[in-house]
Amino acid sequence: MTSPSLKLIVEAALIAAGGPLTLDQILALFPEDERPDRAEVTGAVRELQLDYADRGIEIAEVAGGFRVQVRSMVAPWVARLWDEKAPRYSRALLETLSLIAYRQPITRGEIEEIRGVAVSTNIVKTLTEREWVRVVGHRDVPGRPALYATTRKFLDYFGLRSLNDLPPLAEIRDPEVLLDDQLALETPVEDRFPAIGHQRPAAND
Amino acid sequence: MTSPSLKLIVEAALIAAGGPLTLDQILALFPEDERPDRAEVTGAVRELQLDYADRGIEIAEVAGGFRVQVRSMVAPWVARLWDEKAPRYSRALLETLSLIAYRQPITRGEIEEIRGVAVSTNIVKTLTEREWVRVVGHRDVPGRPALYATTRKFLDYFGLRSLNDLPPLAEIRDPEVLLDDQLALETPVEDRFPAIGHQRPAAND
Amino acid sequence: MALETASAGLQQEMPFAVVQGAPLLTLPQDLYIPPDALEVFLDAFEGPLDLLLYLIKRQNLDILDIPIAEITDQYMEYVELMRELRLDLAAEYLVMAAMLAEIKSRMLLPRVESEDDEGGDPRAELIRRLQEYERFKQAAEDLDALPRLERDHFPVHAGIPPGFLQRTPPDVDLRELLVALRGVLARAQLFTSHRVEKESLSLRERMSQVMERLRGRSFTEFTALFDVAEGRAGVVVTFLATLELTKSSVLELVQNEPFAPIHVRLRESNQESDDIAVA
Repeated sequence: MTSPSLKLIVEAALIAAGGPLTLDQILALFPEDERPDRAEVTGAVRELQLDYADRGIEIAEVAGGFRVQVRSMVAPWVARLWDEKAPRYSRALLETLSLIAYRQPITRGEIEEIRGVAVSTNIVKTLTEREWVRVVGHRDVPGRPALYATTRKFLDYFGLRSLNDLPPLAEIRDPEVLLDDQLALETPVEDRFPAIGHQRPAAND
Repeated sequence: MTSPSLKLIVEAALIAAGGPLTLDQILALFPEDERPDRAEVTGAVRELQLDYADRGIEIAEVAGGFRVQVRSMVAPWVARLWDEKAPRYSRALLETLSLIAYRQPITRGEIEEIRGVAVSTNIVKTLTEREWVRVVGHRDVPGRPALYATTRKFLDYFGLRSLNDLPPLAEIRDPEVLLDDQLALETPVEDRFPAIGHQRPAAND
Repeated sequence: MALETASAGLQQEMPFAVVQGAPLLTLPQDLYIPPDALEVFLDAFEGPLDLLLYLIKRQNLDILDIPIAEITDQYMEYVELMRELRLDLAAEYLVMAAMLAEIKSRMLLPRVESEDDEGGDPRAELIRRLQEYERFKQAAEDLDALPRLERDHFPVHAGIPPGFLQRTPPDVDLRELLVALRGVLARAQLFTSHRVEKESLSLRERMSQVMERLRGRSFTEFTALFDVAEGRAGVVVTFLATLELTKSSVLELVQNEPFAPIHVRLRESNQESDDIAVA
């Protein structure tokens, strides 16, 4: 078998690298005695750039070297590959959010005390990045814990004019109201929270 | 700006995905009212396969869909991009994996019976962590042992489209039939092993 | 004497093991092999079936017609050797030794004339197991030979130019939020020490608003917090929110002298010295 052409190797390496490759990195793919000139490698890259003129990918020159990337023209379609991956929020996140909404301003420690488990940094990060929650101050106690509150965006997202539009706690605590009213959910509530299923009045079945 | 051709989008998506894409995943890149036919997408993939005939990359069909990968011809060069050597797997692991692949669903006990030795917990852990194998149920016998089966990741890793692509298992020759035939022609057993002939009477009890 | 017979059968060209590159052609009856070499040898086998298969193949014998006495003796010698060297021999090897001995003794029985008795060759079960194991030993080799990721195949992944990736966050229904809250409350009630009080949400909201207003400022005049346009209820809520925040160490109320204007500020903006005092 003859050795594949320099261009094929450069192409495969650039596409497989998953990031920019410098000229030196490309040269390092060859054993010393077979190593091409720098000019040959740049030549191969230029040829590939021409080849890609009517393709879905292109070779961009960045500070770190050469990088194969999706052509901007098709990027909006390709970007949807990752759209699908946004997973549903965990129950822990929703519980944390609801506690911030109802008990703001509240510290992480207070949330943990009510939930009985630690609140992961990721949850706080996600809620902050989504701009539903932000730090409005610090409680002036040792450790100066951050106080979290909900934002305007939070209200907008859920179509609320103010927090007063949220159902009062008493209603939420009463399973009957919750089940009969706002929460005519597809899944029966007890399936999601088997631990508290017993609280549901038998009459509801 | 006119919309880019289907082929360009399919190419960019496959090259960007970093793993196999199913037809459905490709179709999902398009808004419903612009969604191409499945046949059009497969057509585009076939065209790309032809285009790549003299390139450093190729499109393979695996269980998870279509995957763009480095052409084997240039793989030895490209492999130098990564410092770590490809992992090697022990015979014990490969034998266990083969048994799960060919005999699924199978319990650990059944694997041990065929291999004649205990299956180490580490092997099961490695196979599970690599997501090549997972528990698909439990056999309804005392102890309810877990039943293992291979995953799509396993197929993708070994470049298979389905379990049918596995190399065929060797035929089993029926010992009963063959033995009976042979024994009829053979000298009496005790003639072949004179050295231990004295044990004969005692063993009969 | 059985050992002698067996070792005669061992004088074949094929080495029974290769230890660190050097083939071992004869069984070491005088124990001239260093123990770690035998450990290597033992490691090379996946178990008793694997060792048996090796012994059979080494002599180009057919699995279907194993000279059981010979193979048994060879097998026993290995096992004995391992035991003498106090190598950690897996129990499976001993179980197999017992099985071989049993087959061997049954083979020595005169063959009964009536064919239906006992159902055939005593080696049958062993042969079945050897064949079955051999298939999967082969299958494992075949699997290992398949071109695979990381070693033979390298999937590609080109980047996306910046600005196109927008991770759409998941949708949340208000009902999901309420169900979650109800879950926490129900759980919190299980621990009687925790109590989530029934509390006016407008008060909570106002607390956040007051904090927001005071953020980044030093002292703010207390009265500036109130918006008379909100009417009586609004003023009361603000007043309660301020008290609540003061109580929970968020706000600080300062009045320099009696009847002077009251000022309010977030305690977090205090000087370092204040922090120490609080701590």
